Amino acid sequence: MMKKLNTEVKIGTLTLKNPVMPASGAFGVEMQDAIDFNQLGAILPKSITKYPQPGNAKPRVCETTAGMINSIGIQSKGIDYFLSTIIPSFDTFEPPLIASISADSIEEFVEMSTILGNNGSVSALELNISCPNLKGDGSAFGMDKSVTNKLISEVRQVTELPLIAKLTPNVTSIQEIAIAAEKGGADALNVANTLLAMAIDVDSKRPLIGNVMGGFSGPAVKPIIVRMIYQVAQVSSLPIIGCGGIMNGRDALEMIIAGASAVQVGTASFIHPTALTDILNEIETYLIEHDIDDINELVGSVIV
Amino acid sequence: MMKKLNTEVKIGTLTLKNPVMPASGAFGVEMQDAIDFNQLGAILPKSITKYPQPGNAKPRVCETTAGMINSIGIQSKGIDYFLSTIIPSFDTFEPPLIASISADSIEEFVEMSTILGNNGSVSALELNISCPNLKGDGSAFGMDKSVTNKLISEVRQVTELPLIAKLTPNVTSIQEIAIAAEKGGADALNVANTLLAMAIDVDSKRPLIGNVMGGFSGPAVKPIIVRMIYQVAQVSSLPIIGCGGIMNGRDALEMIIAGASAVQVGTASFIHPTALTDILNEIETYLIEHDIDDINELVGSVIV
Amino acid sequence: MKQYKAPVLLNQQVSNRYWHMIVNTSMLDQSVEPGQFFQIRCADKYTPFLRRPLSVYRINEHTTEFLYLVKGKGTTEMTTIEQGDTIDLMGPLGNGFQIDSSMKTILLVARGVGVATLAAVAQAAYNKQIHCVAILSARTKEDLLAAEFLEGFGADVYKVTEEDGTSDVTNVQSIITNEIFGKYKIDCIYTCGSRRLSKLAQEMSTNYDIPGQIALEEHMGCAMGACFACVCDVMDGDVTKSVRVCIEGPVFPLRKVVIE
Amino acid sequence: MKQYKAPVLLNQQVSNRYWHMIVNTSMLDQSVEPGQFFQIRCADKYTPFLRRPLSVYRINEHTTEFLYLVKGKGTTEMTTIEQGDTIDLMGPLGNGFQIDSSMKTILLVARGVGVATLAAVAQAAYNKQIHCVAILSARTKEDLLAAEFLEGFGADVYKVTEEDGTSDVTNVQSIITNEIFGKYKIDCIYTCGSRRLSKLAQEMSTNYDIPGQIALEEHMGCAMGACFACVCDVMDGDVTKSVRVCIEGPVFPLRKVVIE
Ligand SMILES: Cc1cc2nc3c(=O)[nH]c(=O)nc-3n(C[C@H](O)[C@H](O)[C@H](O)COP(=O)(O)OP(=O)(O)OC[C@H]3O[C@@H](n4cnc5c(N)ncnc54)[C@H](O)[C@@H]3O)c2cc1C
Ligand SMILES: Cc1cc2nc3c(=O)[nH]c(=O)nc-3n(C[C@H](O)[C@H](O)[C@H](O)COP(=O)(O)OP(=O)(O)OC[C@H]3O[C@@H](n4cnc5c(N)ncnc54)[C@H](O)[C@@H]3O)c2cc1C
Ligand SMILES: Cc1cc2nc3c(=O)[nH]c(=O)nc-3n(C[C@H](O)[C@H](O)[C@H](O)COP(=O)(O)O)c2cc1C
Ligand SMILES: Cc1cc2nc3c(=O)[nH]c(=O)nc-3n(C[C@H](O)[C@H](O)[C@H](O)COP(=O)(O)O)c2cc1C
Ligand code: FES
Ligand code: FES
Repeated sequence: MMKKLNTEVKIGTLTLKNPVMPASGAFGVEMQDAIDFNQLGAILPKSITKYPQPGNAKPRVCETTAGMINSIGIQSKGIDYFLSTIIPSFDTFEPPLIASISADSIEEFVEMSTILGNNGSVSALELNISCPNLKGDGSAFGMDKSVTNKLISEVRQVTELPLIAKLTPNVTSIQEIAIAAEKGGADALNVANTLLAMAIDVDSKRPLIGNVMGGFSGPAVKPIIVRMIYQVAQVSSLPIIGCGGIMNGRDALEMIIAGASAVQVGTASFIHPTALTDILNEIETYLIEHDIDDINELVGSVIV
Repeated sequence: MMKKLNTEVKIGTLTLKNPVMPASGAFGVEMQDAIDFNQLGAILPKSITKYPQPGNAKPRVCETTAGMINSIGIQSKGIDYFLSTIIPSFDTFEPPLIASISADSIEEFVEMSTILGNNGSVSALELNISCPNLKGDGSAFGMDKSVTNKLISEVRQVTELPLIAKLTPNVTSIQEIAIAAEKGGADALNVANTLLAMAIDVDSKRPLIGNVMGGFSGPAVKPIIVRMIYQVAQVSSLPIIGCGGIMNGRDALEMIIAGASAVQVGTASFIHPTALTDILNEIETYLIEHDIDDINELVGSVIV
Repeated sequence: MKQYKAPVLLNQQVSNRYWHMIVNTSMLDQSVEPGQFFQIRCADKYTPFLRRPLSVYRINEHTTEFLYLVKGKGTTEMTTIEQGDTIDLMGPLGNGFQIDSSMKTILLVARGVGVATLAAVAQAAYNKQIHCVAILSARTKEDLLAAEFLEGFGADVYKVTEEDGTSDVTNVQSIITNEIFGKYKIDCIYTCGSRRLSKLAQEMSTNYDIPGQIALEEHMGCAMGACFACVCDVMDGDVTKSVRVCIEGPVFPLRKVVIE
Repeated sequence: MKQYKAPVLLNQQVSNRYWHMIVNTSMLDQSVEPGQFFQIRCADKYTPFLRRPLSVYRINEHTTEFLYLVKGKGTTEMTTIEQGDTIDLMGPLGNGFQIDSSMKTILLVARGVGVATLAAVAQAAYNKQIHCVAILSARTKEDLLAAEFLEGFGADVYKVTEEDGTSDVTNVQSIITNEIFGKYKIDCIYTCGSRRLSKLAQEMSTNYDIPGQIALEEHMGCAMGACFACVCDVMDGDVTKSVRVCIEGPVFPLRKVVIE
């Protein structure tokens, strides 16, 4: 007799029916042709900014060995468009919608969180405190523990929704930032955003990205992210969402075993448009083959 | 008529006949079967410690997508063996010998630099302030700017030899550390050592490296290293040695164009035993094809 | 849009820098239009990492053909694919050209491999009994591809090359205004493959009040409208608007695009 | 030691989990000894990234043969190599077995794919008119490879498997002490492929004062002695000494190795 497989995981007060969701910026309503959104653990559109923003110079993507660099620059039509158009476009799908917020100041994060926190269609907020594409040569809020702590604490005041802090991997100690976010009141930690990177065409001597530097994603970065998930899991009791370089079910499982309760998949969808649901299927197959009833048993189960 | 190609570069007071040298830990006298050492810009044996050291648990290497993780743990027979056996084993080769020092304390760095600085066969010292395999969960001297500054300043007092600070990429701001090393009196900056990383076998749930975490190298990491070279070149006037992920001549040129005066090649030799000399040949071919007489024209020539 | 493993029926070098590939696409559950493209996985490796966009060159009942320029890592890998192998492609993607049956004569202005994209237009026009006039521009005569293919569809083909010193914009302009506009009433201009020729086509379209369509190329990430890698600007009345080439294009009204 | 692209003459599945490859190594400028190995680049990709060590299975005048277990990414890729392709290998590496012509009878104790390594010993022994006795251990009878190959060289082969319930150490021990030692005077024991059998062979070697040699396996980085990835411990008198399997091994005196 088949036992019932539990793939439900919790992100703060939010229950996801499975741990697989898209990574912000690599997912849009347009992808419903490729995959069945109702199979996803959550829906997570691209980070939005308060005001419309044009995005960065082109080329905005380039490839590297087993990875890619992007510098889209959070091209966004602003929060009003998000409320009026993006959110409703996902209305017919079951999975909870997580809104990813990108802002230029703590005040703006607070302001946007207030608005989105009061929108009944939004189930959780992901605070993108780690986008390396902002002005200031790739620096980000999430590079400083006190800024991180302050930012999360202030947002915490204005909303009851689960708050996911999306950390940057471009730091000396991700544990320090994780602890700061936890103390600030985050409900979950996304480990992590892209690594700041650069590539140059040696013939033209020009950077392959219009904005010179950009965020590095794809399978190349996975070992760094797995390490960070493991490190964060040692110091924080918050659920971790693993993100960076997942291409298949085994990659996702590796992050779960390292300490992640859920995973996000970005770049993989560019290579395999059905990556999200394929990964979910591969995880389920693994659970069955390894006779594991509940995915939560796997979380952080690495034997060191 | 063929113009004369200049491939000479300077690392402090040390002149290298070309910019290609091995990376510490991925080179040994045993490799003379595979390549002609006399073609190298410099010779750079594995980091040595003061006392013999056994190294880490096995497995000590594993592969990842387009890269590898190692945690050798500076297995070393100590400085006496280095002086009595390793240095003489390179005596018959022309390129200058750079000694890489790894130590547990500033005092030990000073002590070893004094000894090696007075050895006539050693032409420069590389201070490995960045090895992520030491105790303390991957932390390293080079993660802190004041420690870096103090370490280099103190070593500076005891030797006239060119000092290369090998920086760690596992930091929030490599520029800050670079400046600290420059102010401390470094003559050159190696950008960079390995990235701290981890991989887990999802079937056994065990880390693929005996020591749990290790240093990540190979082509996967190159975009991060290129970015750091570019960033360091913006804030420091010291010559930079680019290191991390070079597999071929174009990769080396990318780092040179980003700002490196010389390059080190490690992992590539494991895949192609003749990588070091192949890379040198490819660089020379590029210079000829692009009608560049002097490699120094290329250094930092990226057009942004 | 779906992802498929399609059998390769032919992959053959047709000139110094160009290759021609025919794949069996009988499994497609949707028709393919001229101007649409596929995202090709050039090799089953992570280097080259991203898929490559190639527009359809010829559209047949059970097969789709590509004409591609060997440029970098991805297209170089593609040349190693052999008949009998399968190729991983996703598509058809984007919006194709509009080819209105009421038109009599259309003008194609193609540079280099842009002809791959416009060849499919010539084929569709032929089927709709629309006459094609085409200017094909290339570096060398050897690179002037698909001329016979267009002629086979009854097109009048004008060839210009650097080699012959005939490909400068002024000469192309004079061919269009003096020879072509003299002989034919052009109902629509279609262009692809060159910034300079597109600007010229845009001017012609405006000055002579002829509608036009252009297929744009931008570096792509997702090719599904999600990532905003492939944006370009079009005019929406007086304001510029950012659009995604992969999903809102690659074909746009010629007069609206902001050619950089 | 050099790097070569060697033509593959055969690459064929020989049982459920094992494959056999023959490569043309006539370009080698150095002879190959039993126990030596090559570092194989399983595919021209960065994933799998590292080379894989495979010891020589048979050594012929112009060709070298490998017998390999399909285990993970690298060996799985190897199975896609076809006759006529080339394979990138570097070697021969390491120190081989010593097979002294003065010996009369030797004992081979091989588990699983360890037989690949010891088959070359049997071949060399035959050429030196040394008689071989071999214990081959495997999970299943199907995995008992190379038995006929060894018998072809006149070896007496004892087969034990889990399938038959004959492969436990006690049974192997009794075969050695009761049957083999009863029949032959063994001049040297050679072993490879199993920690448990190696321990047994080590005990036999000590208790019966028979010299022995063992081929070890460790994960490798450089395979050139530079990186210290592949170390293991051997006894140097009373002290343990760390040695590199790639360059100081893979063959070591059986009694000296510290079997973990
Ligand atoms: C909608 C569309 C249709 C196209 N149709 C054709 C066609 O039918 N035949 C043909 O030969 N070419 C066509 N191209 C151009 C083709 O996509 C590029 O030549 C190809 O991607 C180059 O890849 P590469 O690996 O050879 O070069 P690389 O230099 O290795 O490419 C590196 C990266 O840059 C991107 N890139 C480079 N040039 C272009 C370009 N012109 N447009 C978009 N991305 C680019 C690649 O996709 C890749 O991501 C089309 C492009 C688009 C956008
Ligand atoms: C000197 C020597 C000789 C060998 N000779 C043979 C032989 O003749 N036939 C044969 O089938 N096998 C042999 N092996 C074992 C063989 O190298 C491994 O089975 C193979 O590397 C596994 O690679 P994979 O890609 O299938 O597995 P994966 O699990 O993908 O390998 C991952 C990594 O672990 C390493 N690894 C895994 N198992 C071993 C192992 N047992 N020894 C060393 N590294 C390992 C791989 O090289 C690779 O770096 C030998 C090993 C050594 C050291
Ligand atoms: C094209 C692109 C756009 C992205 N945009 C965003 C974004 O708007 N907000 C954000 O938090 N992360 C963004 N990311 C980062 C991803 O969400 C994810 O953290 C990263 O790509 C690593 O995961 P992956 O390797 O699975 O892609 C973007 C990534 C890519 C590739
Ligand atoms: C097996 C191995 C051992 C290493 N040992 C050392 C070492 O002893 N000292 C050191 O400074 N760096 C060491 N490194 C790091 C390399 O010198 C180099 O910084 C890194 O591998 C990145 O370069 P690569 O991608 O060209 O290998 C080691 C790297 C490898 C792969
Ligand atoms: S390529 Fe991603 S939106 Fe067009
Ligand atoms: S594998 Fe590098 S020393 Fe043996």
